Amino acid sequence: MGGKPDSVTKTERREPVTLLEAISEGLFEEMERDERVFLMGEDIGVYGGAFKVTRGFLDHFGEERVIDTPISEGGFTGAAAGAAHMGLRPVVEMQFMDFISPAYDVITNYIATSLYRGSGPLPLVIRGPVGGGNRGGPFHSQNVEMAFFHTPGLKIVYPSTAYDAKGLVKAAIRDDNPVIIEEHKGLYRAPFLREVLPEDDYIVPLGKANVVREGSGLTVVTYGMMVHRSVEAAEVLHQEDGFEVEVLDLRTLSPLDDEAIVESVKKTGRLLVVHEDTRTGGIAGEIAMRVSEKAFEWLDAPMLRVTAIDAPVPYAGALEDYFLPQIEDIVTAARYLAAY
Amino acid sequence: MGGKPDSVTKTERREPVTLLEAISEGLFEEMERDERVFLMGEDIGVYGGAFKVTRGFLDHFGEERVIDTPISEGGFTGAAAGAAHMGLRPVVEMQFMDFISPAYDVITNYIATSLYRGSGPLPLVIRGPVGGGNRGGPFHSQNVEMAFFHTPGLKIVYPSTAYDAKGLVKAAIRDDNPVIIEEHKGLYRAPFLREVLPEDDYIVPLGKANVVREGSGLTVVTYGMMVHRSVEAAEVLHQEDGFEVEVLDLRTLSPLDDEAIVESVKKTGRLLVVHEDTRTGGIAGEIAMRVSEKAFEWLDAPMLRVTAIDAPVPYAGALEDYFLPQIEDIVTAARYLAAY
Amino acid sequence: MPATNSADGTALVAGLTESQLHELYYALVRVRAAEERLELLHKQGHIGGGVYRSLGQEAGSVGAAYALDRRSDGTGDIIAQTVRACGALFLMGGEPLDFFRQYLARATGPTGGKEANVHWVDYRRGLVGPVSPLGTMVGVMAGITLSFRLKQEPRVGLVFAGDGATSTGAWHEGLNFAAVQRCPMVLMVEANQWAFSTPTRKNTRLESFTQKAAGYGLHAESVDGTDVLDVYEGTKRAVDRARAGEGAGMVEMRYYRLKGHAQHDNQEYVDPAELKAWEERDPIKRFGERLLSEGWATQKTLGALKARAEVEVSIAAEQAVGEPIPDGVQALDAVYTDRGAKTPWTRLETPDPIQA
Amino acid sequence: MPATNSADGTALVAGLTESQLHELYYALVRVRAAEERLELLHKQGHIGGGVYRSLGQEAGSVGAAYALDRRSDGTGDIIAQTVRACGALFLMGGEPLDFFRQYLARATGPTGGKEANVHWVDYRRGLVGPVSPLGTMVGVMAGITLSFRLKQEPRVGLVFAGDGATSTGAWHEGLNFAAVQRCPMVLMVEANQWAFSTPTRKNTRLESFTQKAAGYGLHAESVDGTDVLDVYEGTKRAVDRARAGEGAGMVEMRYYRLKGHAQHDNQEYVDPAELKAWEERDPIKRFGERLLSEGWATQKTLGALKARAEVEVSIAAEQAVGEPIPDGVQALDAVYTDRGAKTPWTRLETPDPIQA
Ligand SMILES: Cc1ncc(C[n+]2csc(CCOP(=O)(O)OP(=O)(O)O)c2C)c(N)n1
Ligand SMILES: Cc1ncc(C[n+]2csc(CCOP(=O)(O)OP(=O)(O)O)c2C)c(N)n1
Ligand SMILES: [Mg+2]
Ligand SMILES: [Mg+2]
Repeated sequence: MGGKPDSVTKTERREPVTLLEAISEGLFEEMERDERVFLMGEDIGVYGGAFKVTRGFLDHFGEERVIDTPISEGGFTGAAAGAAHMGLRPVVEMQFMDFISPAYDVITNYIATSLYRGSGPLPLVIRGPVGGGNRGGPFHSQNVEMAFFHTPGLKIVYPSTAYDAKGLVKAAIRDDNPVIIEEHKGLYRAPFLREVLPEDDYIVPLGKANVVREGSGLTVVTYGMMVHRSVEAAEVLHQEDGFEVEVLDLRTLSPLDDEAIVESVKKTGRLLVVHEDTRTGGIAGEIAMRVSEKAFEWLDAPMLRVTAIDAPVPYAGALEDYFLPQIEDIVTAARYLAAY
Repeated sequence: MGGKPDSVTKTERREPVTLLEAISEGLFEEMERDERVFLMGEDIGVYGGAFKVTRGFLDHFGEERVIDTPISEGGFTGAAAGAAHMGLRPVVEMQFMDFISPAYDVITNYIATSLYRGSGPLPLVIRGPVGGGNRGGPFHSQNVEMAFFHTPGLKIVYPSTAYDAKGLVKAAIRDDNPVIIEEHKGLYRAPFLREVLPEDDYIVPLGKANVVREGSGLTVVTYGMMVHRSVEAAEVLHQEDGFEVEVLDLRTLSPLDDEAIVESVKKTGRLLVVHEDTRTGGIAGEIAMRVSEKAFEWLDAPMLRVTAIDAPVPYAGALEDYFLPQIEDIVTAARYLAAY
Repeated sequence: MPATNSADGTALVAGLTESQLHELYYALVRVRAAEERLELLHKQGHIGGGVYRSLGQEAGSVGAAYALDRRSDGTGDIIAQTVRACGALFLMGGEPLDFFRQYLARATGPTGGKEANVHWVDYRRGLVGPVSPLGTMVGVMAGITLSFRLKQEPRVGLVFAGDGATSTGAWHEGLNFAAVQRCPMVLMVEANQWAFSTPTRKNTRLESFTQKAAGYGLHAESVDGTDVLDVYEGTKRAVDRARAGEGAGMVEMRYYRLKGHAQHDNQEYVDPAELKAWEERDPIKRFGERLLSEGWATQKTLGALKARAEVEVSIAAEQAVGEPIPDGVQALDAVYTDRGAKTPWTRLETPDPIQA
Repeated sequence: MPATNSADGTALVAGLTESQLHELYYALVRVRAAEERLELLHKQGHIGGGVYRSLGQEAGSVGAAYALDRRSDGTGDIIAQTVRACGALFLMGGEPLDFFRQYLARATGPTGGKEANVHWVDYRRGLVGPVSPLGTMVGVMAGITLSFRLKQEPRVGLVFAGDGATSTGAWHEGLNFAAVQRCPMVLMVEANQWAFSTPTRKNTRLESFTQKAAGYGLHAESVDGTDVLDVYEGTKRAVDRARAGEGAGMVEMRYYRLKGHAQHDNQEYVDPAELKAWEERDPIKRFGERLLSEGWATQKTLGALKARAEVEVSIAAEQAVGEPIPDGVQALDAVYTDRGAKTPWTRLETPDPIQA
């Protein structure tokens, strides 16, 4: 077997890693730690995956632990479930998360219900690239959280930093429940996210949000790419308005860390949810309902949201930019709430 | 060809019809009116469908307009889309709506995006039985609205009365967009829903909610089976508490009639959403967000919800009853809000 | 116990000894007795959900499972049963008691009332109950048997699926995965000529399901599903190949669904003459007659086996009827390994969501 | 125009006249020129999304589409193209100009920048562009051609799909539907031996895709995908059968993907010797040499055809480059026939959601 691929030794060498490399390291370390962990997906072997997350893994771990599958997301996800029944811990890659759709049936009906139906815990990770801004058009740009958020039994993770990505991947693989990990393509190699990670075997626990910026005037609840847009907006508001925005990065979407949300809203009295996903039926709704249930008396202004528009993701740059939530949208909404 | 089946001549004969018969009549009349309308699904021909909605249709309309398909929800839904491209107006039956899952990919990625992708309007109806209370277990009891509510381009309809069912089915078939119709099994033959329908060719427009009970103390937004539980709860509150609940039946879930919701909430100052579907990620969230956006200042109490618990639908009667929202839950929630 | 010759005698047919043949007969009459009892319980109003029979198909499931290495410690072969493969379920070690508990939604049953009928799982006995969406279990079994190959365990997995289920995408993707990955899996096509009310010719245009096997590069057997020995032998060949590392295979069992799809279906759509012809080929009658005519069993033995099966089934049914149903609140359990669902706040003593 | 003998000459080969053979050659060199130009535009930074080539597969798509009844009034045959069937797209009447507009995301393109590459639809010319999820178009084309049968129109539909796509459930369900419903559909299997970096043996265990056809009860042809005449003849047989009411069919086109999956793929994983061998079988070179050696064309004619194609392509590319991109706000249009998406309130002049 080949040695460790360079792409997973940066932390050892105390070099900064991108979010993508952090994911590679997380996967690699878990495979080293636990021989029950194995990978399946399209073109993950020789090619190393469409985004090269598993580059070099085939050489190191061999064909039995890095399995190139036929193009059949439903079939190989079902097979992953079967392998998990028998004590293995499969990690499945969707080439683009948009292509998780053919596996919708097996994920929601079979995998999510396994424990409840008495067929045992189902440790299984499904991961892959999501998100827009890459001119990928309607089928290479989707965010898929709302296809699964509604289904009891699933966990959903959406990291926004290299540190979190590695820690969440490792926690997801160790979790005894099925976990979906959404990895934003626009963050994969974003230079500003490069960081030197701790050398120790850390995890980031599932289900815990993270306050990435403290503030007392407004709570922005967000995740993924929008964490960074929100922080930039917060910076503008700090500079130009002297208004302090608290930015909460959910990190895990399901289960939702409503305690953290409620705690922050109780402090600021104002809530803005920002998500890249389309508006209607997005996660902002659930968050609003929970805050209404648990912190209504603390609200000093309407709960609002900044999101993509209710449309498929268009291809052309100008259309996609219009489609996606922009920093100015967040600033506008925050100013509106500040003045409320 | 055979004559009109008895089950679709009751209105002609001025006899009361069940919700199921109302649907049959709606389908039948549209097929008579417009020869482009045809049906596809499993066992809809000789057998007349698992719930006999299309009993006698095969004899009357023949094999070319009542097509028994192989067990392949994705395949025949895709085929329906193709036929719609060529000017036909297919109506597809899912034997149980739970089995729409294998068609999730083609519905969300192909059908919902057709117009946007420049491939033209896609008049297509997907209908079938949903809902719990029948001891159907996890795969014959689901409500599927939240699998599709999030997808721009789809409409979703969920009737609660015979009158609405017929009118919505007819409106859906005439609509130029893909429409999903959820038909609650528990309402199909419910005796209390039998009514004599108008003889004229009426429709119930998509996108319009209906105030089924007026009241000034609390707005209950609901749909499907829960309309009736909510009305019963309202009756209890009227009798025992002298508290007047307004019950709004959404009828169409997508597009959501937020005007009607907001209008009612502005009157009552209190909102309770009741849905049979599971809690997290249910439609209550979107409603709460919209009300917060548009009527925050009118709210005198937290927006709350009564829903099924976050679990698969269990089989045993006692478990399923616990799982489902009950009248007492609505009464309890309403009393809490009344006293707030 | 591997289904090879037992120590107590010589092989009479298909490599099976007299006691093994009697065991097969017992398995056949037991599943029939269990399902007849089930029907009765249904008529008596004990059962909330759907009730399914495998009448006419018992030899298929019994013969197939008999070809397996059946153990109860989680190291043997494994099956994914269907409602038409109830005979296999019992033969693997699934208890008639649990069968009744499942249908009766008893708290004591393997799923505690959360799931119904044969939808239950017992990895130790090699049972992986299905979900309803058809075709799903083919992919799942592909993965189960992939793990056998990866872990170099000499185990085989049998996945039962109806002829109607062959039309599903899940079936195709699962079978292709198993073929490409050379999984030790055998797909049992239950070719009972109906999918609910839909005849096979409306589900596919081919003549025999073995024609499908070629499209996946698979070896296939076609067996007379009303002849328990033919099923046993054909399945055994396929299972042996799979165990020997030759990859996945397929067995088509040709028979006929003699009852409606479920209790609520009176199968008006079936041609009575065709039904009659197939009723003549009742697998239990056929096997019984063969046992007698070859001198492998006496009328008395068969009568005793049947009586024993009926007693076993009867005791199980009565016990299940007397057992408790679950507490509603158990609906909350086991949604995640680390948490269940939340109790609705409207059912708490202090119905205050702000304090909840 | 039906692709039978034209009036201006006698058939030379495969029932085709000299001018038809030249037309075929023109179609081949045009698609190659268009894609080469596309690559250039990509290198120049004009294109945001993925860029695909059909190098080595041009004869497949051109030969196939040439077997169709091609019209521009919505009454002819219909295809669902893929990125590897660009030659068919043009032959059906899809404009190189629209091709460039699509890749360049121009407002003037058939999807106004909402979709990319060959994903466009023109029912009048018989073009139904695909979506990305593989296999989907098989079911869609089954339905399109079902409508031909129901309306008794003598039309045929051709759906192109890669060899990798054969593994999808959508492919299986769609093809089976077409088979059972005897739809006048022909499935063109683009057997280019790769699915991205995955070789065929990891997608299926069979030797030839015609083996899959049997599993659906379908007639199948296998053609040399580098020989435009062989493709034409094989497809024509399948199309004729379909038009004659004999139901669906399949044609396997055997060839090789000579470039990476898309521009970003340098196909390191391909054996250079294998690639070299297939490069020798360049379909344009082969057809050109045949035309010359048989005396069906002169070097000069071929040169002129190529030059004409290059000019046509060049004009189209330049025009497209000069055209406008869409206005962002157009992202709101056409979500429903009766309404678009809402403008984000943060972009309105009065950013007051309560008033909005
Ligand atoms: C994906 C899916 N669609 C529809 C159904 C509803 N359904 C349950 S059983 C059945 C017929 C199954 O026929 P077959 O596979 O031949 O099995 P058999 O009942 O004949 O044993 C159908 C359509 C289902 N369970 N799953
Ligand atoms: C359902 C689905 N899964 C994954 C992909 C990503 N993907 C795009 S093209 C491709 C390879 C396709 O191979 P093949 O069908 O042989 O076509 P070719 O590119 O060789 O023409 C893959 C995996 C997809 N488009 N759809
Ligand atoms: Mg069957
Ligand atoms: Mg290919």
